[in-house]
Amino acid sequence: MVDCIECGGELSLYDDIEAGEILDCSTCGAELEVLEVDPVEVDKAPELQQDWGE
Amino acid sequence: MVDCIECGGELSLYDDIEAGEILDCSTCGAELEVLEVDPVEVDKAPELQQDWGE
Amino acid sequence: MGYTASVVGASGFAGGELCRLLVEHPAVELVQATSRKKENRTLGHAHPNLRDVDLRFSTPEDLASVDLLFAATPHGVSMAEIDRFRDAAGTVVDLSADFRLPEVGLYEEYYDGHSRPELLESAVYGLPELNREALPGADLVAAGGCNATASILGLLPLVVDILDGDEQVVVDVKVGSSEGGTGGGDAASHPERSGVVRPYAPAGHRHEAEIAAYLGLDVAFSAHAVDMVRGASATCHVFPDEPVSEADLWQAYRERYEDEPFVDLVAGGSGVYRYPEPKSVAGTNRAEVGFALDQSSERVVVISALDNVMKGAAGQAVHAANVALGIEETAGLDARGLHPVGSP
Amino acid sequence: MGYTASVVGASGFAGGELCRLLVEHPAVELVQATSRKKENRTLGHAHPNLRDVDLRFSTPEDLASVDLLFAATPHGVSMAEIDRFRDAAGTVVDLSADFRLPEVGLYEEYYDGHSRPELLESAVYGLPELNREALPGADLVAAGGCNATASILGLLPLVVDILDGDEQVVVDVKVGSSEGGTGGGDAASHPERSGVVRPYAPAGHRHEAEIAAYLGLDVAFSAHAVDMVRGASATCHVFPDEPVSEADLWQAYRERYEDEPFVDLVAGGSGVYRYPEPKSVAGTNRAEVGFALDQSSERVVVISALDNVMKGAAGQAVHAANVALGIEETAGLDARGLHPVGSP
Amino acid sequence: MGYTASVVGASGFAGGELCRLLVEHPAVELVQATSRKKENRTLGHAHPNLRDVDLRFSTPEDLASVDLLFAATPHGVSMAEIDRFRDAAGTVVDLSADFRLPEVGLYEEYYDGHSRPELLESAVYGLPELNREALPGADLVAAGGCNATASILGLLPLVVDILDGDEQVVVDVKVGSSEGGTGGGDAASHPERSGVVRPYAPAGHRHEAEIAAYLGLDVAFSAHAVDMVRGASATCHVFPDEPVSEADLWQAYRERYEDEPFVDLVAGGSGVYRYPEPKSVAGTNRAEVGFALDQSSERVVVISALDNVMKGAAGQAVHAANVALGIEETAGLDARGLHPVGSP
Amino acid sequence: MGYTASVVGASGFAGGELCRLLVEHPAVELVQATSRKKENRTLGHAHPNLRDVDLRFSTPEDLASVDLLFAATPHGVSMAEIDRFRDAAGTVVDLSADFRLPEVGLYEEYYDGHSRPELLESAVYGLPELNREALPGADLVAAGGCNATASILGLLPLVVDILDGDEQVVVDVKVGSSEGGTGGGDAASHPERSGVVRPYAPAGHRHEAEIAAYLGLDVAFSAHAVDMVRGASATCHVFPDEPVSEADLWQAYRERYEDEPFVDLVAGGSGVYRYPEPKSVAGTNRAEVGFALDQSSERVVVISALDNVMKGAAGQAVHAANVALGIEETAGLDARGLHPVGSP
Ligand SMILES: NC(=O)c1ccc[n+]([C@@H]2O[C@H](COP(=O)([O-])OP(=O)(O)OC[C@H]3O[C@@H](n4cnc5c(N)ncnc54)[C@H](OP(=O)(O)O)[C@@H]3O)[C@@H](O)[C@H]2O)c1
Ligand SMILES: NC(=O)c1ccc[n+]([C@@H]2O[C@H](COP(=O)([O-])OP(=O)(O)OC[C@H]3O[C@@H](n4cnc5c(N)ncnc54)[C@H](OP(=O)(O)O)[C@@H]3O)[C@@H](O)[C@H]2O)c1
Ligand SMILES: NC(=O)c1ccc[n+]([C@@H]2O[C@H](COP(=O)([O-])OP(=O)(O)OC[C@H]3O[C@@H](n4cnc5c(N)ncnc54)[C@H](OP(=O)(O)O)[C@@H]3O)[C@@H](O)[C@H]2O)c1
Ligand SMILES: NC(=O)c1ccc[n+]([C@@H]2O[C@H](COP(=O)([O-])OP(=O)(O)OC[C@H]3O[C@@H](n4cnc5c(N)ncnc54)[C@H](OP(=O)(O)O)[C@@H]3O)[C@@H](O)[C@H]2O)c1
Ligand SMILES: [Zn+2]
Ligand SMILES: [Zn+2]
Repeated sequence: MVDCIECGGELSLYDDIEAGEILDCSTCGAELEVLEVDPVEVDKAPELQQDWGE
Repeated sequence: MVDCIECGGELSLYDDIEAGEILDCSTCGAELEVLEVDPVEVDKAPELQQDWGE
Repeated sequence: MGYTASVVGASGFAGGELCRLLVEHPAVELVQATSRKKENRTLGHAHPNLRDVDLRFSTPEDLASVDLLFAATPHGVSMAEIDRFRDAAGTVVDLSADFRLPEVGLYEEYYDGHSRPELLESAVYGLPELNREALPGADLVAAGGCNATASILGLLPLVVDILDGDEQVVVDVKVGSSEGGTGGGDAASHPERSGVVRPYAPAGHRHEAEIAAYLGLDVAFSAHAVDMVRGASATCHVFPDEPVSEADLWQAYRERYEDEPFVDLVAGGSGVYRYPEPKSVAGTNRAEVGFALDQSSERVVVISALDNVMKGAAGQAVHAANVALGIEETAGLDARGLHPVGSP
Repeated sequence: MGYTASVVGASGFAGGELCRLLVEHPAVELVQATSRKKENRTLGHAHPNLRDVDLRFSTPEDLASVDLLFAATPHGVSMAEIDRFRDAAGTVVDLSADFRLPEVGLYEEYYDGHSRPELLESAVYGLPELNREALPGADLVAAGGCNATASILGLLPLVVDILDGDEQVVVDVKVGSSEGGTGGGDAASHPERSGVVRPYAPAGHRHEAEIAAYLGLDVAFSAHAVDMVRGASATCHVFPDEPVSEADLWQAYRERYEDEPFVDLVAGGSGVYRYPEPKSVAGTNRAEVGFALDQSSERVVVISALDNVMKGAAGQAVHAANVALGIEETAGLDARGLHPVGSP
Repeated sequence: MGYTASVVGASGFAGGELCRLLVEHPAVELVQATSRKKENRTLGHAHPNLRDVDLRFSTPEDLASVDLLFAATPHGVSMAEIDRFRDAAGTVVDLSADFRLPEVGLYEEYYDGHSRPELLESAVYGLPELNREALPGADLVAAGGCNATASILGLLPLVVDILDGDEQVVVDVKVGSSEGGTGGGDAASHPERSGVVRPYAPAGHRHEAEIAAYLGLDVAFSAHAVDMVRGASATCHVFPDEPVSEADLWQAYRERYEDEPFVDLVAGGSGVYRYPEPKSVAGTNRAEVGFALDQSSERVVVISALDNVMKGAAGQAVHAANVALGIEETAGLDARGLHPVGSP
Repeated sequence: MGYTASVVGASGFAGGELCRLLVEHPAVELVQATSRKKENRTLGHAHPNLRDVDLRFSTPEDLASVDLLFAATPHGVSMAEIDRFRDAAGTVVDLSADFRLPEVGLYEEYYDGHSRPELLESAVYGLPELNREALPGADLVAAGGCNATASILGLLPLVVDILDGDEQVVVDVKVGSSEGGTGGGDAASHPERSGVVRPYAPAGHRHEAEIAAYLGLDVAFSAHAVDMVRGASATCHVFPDEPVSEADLWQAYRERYEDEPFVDLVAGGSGVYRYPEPKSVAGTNRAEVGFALDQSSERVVVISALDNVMKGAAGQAVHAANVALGIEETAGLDARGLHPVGSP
């Protein structure tokens, strides 16, 4: 278990998680990159600007 | 318990039902007039034409 | 929690609805939900109503071994993947059209052919109101199409009790935008799709084949897109050879549907809601069925309404799975509709 | 500015639309607009699009002497007031059903009878596409009903060229909420009326009489309320005795409508808008008509779409008045539709 | 089934929703539902989603003796009838504004005065997130207003942790048509109410009083009607005296709402649903709360969304009753939202 | 027919609207309409309301030599193509943001930089109500953004007459789906976009820069998507340093807008339409502006409403071109709105 570095919420993970994968936080939606897996360490992923509807 | 004379569905009644009251059938929506109460007997109520939205 | 289940195509509309149903199902546990494009993301990323569910999309390449697999993928995927699906699960419920029609000839006429015709015979059509007896123990179930389901439920009592099968029947359907799935293109964009009464496939619709196959009745079918998200409403204009009475109709419909847990008769009366309406059943597995009789033209007008994503897809699939596995039929499917409600 | 005009019932939807058309009409001047409930208020009080118009509602008790009087009042008012209307104006165009049907018997069957049956024969049905020759000089014009207009425009070329009149025809109509007028009651409230596909009068609709009277064709008619404000769309399912070809159909429709200023043929093709849709013609006096052919069932599916308040009411009434008075037919009626547009 | 309950005003929107919740509530039995206009009719006559419920409306003149009475009547009725309500039930939960404000002065300023001011002090404001400790054992509960609830839930963590109370706060609310109840009049008719962004009470709204009373914060409030049926969304523009960071905000919001069963934090990220939206929570008792930080202007933009008939009325009332009676807080309130969904 | 014109980006929403306006414009002839994807197709293929127009899309590679070129292309295209545009036409009106801001620094802050900064100074901001004097003879006009236009029109009289420029101003905007153009992606699909109150860019919106640049006022801006297709409504919450009176406000607004052909003051009164509403002006080049005064909080609430595709884009562009070329200002722009109307 690891906390989201954006909002502090608990991140749900899965078993075969690998470094480099991108996860989203279910609270704040932040896109997080998996840096290390044992223990899991994440950082904010480089942002993909998605401009919808503007 | 009495059946609706329009659709044959079971009519829900209530305790202090009185002759002359109007009931609706929950299946077909028919408006029924209570003719007798013991036992309950109903007939179709004189129709109130409700023309909605036309 | 007797059974484990997977949903393939879980990021779609029907797949998302399956997940919603399964996470609350008393006898089933959702263990896998696939999406290729949203792999590793939470279910809530695609479906905001599932933000609390602790599960991430995984790839359909690696299928977990489960009791029950739902395939909510576009037409063609299930035929291609059916062996992998059956290896992964003892019971497969397919929501696509791939195994719905009983004969390969119909696929050749209405679709682009079929790559696994040998499976058509053993696949069981998943509409319990029509096919309840055939479902227990089925290992390949094909849930009915939403428009076909609305039409079949409306016409079934007539076919059983009143019609010969050679009568003229027109089925005029109105559907919401979720029927097109998540990837609708230009025509599905909000500016183009709002406020429409848009005929699509006014003639020659594929659902005619499904209706004919299961009712033994040729219908003249047309579908129209209207401004709602969920919902399908079928108005069936039926011209019996002999005049029928309201009493005949009530008897036929009551007999057929009295004991059905998910079919409600709604016809006439007073008030605002006199006939079946999709918004009354949106979000539920219920179908409403009603009728009116046109004296002069000796026509029966049958109206049926359902939620295309529920009774027309995910709800029907879970219902069929319940029957197939011997679970209580209504398990996980007892949600009630809302009032008032806009266009859910 | 040759002609002066009054609108009785100007606070209603059809009446407001008449005012909108007349204040821009090159050959007509609007001099009176009545409302009992809004007497002395500005037109803009009821109709925000008319805020700049310098006219106030006046009582229908005192009718100005004008050339042209439009009655946009509920069924029954025109029959009661017709003498006063004709005293006030040389030409009366009635938008209600009061003078639409050619025979008193039909009023007795479909309505509550008629108090001025002797006028029915001389009243001229106001749909120019059907009745252009009879309109010049007419002093009592009865504009067609909106659903009947949509149905008649869809079926007319078939009736003229292809059908005998004894064929099975189903007309399945979808309409917007403005059809109910301003005083709709509970069922017309936004929470109840939003998102619906609501059958109303699924059988035995009054418009059947109007269609039968003017097309000589019995149709099995059903109407459904859908979520739009303006618009009526009719899908006519027609079963000709003999098979017809697409070429036959194109010829019949082109011949009939080629020179019609307000009817557009729209059928097939690619893109988002392939068939008639009410939102394409909303706010205009145009009707779109198209068709599709169903080989297997030998059915012609005709689709027509119009704006119920315009081509189905006020626009048709002005069109008929133009023809009756010998004004350029399209005067005041050349507005173009919008794209994109929601549900106008 | 520990408790019996009545709903006064059960034919209305909030009352119908109470009935929907109570017929499924595991610890409460609905025994009476009143309507004067629909006396003797089935609940399904007014609420199509309750057609299967075996109960008829009865007159509010004869109140059954129950444990719990919900009053879902217009402003003014509860003050007039409160003694009869309290005679009938040990616990009264009022959904109107009658007992919401703590001081009679506020009723004199914002409403038409109060006939039972002596009860205001003992009435308990029913929003559990604000007032959970005061609810157990309360015998008169006043559920919060829907717009006030949305605003309070959005601002509460800021008020507790970050603001002084003298900051500039603008609350700009967008609401659906069900907020107006069943008897909306002309402005609530579908043609007039569709597609609007309609300011109503842009200044001086009554909900300002409720927000000020319970948050100790003066807000500048405006409400707008938009085209949905259920839903209220508040955008609060807050200008803290000192700059705040995203981390400060997350901490304040998480601390306050982490353990709240009915409040979800939703803020930012990717995908379609990044911030609170009423359609995600429609039909549920959930509120979504989120925020964004505007560096340049040193503004916090807080967004909250809920279903006005549920968390903003009936759901909150049942939640408060659960707490008042010591029932499991979430009992009867665990419905999940839908996706996709139009405008429920 | 003094002037010839081209529209680049004619298959888009703003470009289609330009075509609609130009084919009816009394002093301009549309000679070219470009689309790369729909090259050689009729205008009616993209825009059903233009089916009668005898013109086909051509490639933007070959620009005809005309008097007037409208560029209705996405951000970035005009900067890249400006030399070709100016070679093709003496007057270029750009609808994108490319030449709207007066300084390159703002492009670096809010956009991705600018490739032709030297043109910014000579480009003329195209909102006639703000900049009428600068337009005659302009050869590069940058039409204002739709949200900025709504905000500027609402605030301009206050800025001119009442405010210092350092007041707190919150601008809360609600917009329709056509603002996103034709290529909206997932979030713009009908199932996801229907029924929303969806915050997008709640903080840090690009339109803040445009408003600040032209009003000299920093505003705290947030925009929300709501369920309509056309329309933008801005609610500006303004806190003047000194209390103002209703009379001050009326004077400021009347003075500024009395003679403006396309701005209507709408504030208060009775009836259904009391304040500005986008649906009242949909399809027109009109803006409605109104206000309410909040005594207690010393806040002015200004509301403005317009059609984003018209006054917020194509209509404003044609208006600006009329002024630039010395044509009658209102030429081609006199369409009136509709009533009733849903969500056009
Ligand atoms: N919508 C309805 O009302 C309705 C009603 C009745 C039946 N159905 C049937 O249900 C099925 C799904 O419909 P829908 O509306 O939910 O469609 P949808 O929203 O487009 O969803 C399709 C799903 O399938 C996945 N998918 C697509 N290609 C795939 C492949 N080759 N392998 C694995 N997964 C694939 C997609 O996710 P990824 O691409 O990310 O993997 C997505 O999750 C269709 O067969 C449809 O006919 C739908
Ligand atoms: N709406 C449509 O789509 C449509 C289409 C085709 C035909 N029509 C026909 O057009 C007519 C008007 O329809 P509508 O939808 O515009 O109805 P509406 O909105 O209800 O308007 C009715 C108008 O008639 C006035 N009125 C009512 N009773 C009157 C009386 N006794 N004497 C004088 N004025 C009276 C009303 O104003 P006051 O009560 O203030 O006087 C109001 O201005 C109807 O006959 C309808 O069938 C309507
Ligand atoms: N709608 C919302 O979103 C919302 C949100 C928060 C709070 N509320 C509050 O909840 C209450 C009800 O609102 P609503 O929207 O449900 O209103 P509604 O739809 O108009 O319903 C009002 C109900 O009260 C009954 N009623 C009216 N006068 C009565 C009287 N004198 N005695 C007994 N019953 C009476 C009506 O039925 P009969 O006339 O047939 O008896 C009806 O059942 C209001 O106080 C409202 O402020 C509503
Ligand atoms: N929609 C509004 O409410 C609104 C309001 C104010 C301002 N605007 C501005 O108006 C412009 C157009 O907006 P819209 O909503 O109409 O967008 P849209 O619907 O997406 O249309 C864009 C048009 O530009 C064309 N196009 C795209 N890339 C091009 C290129 N590289 N060269 C030439 N043509 C190209 C497209 O056609 P092909 O790709 O087929 O060539 C299409 O015709 C934008 O700058 C927008 O910011 C729009
Ligand atoms: Zn997070
Ligand atoms: Zn019955």
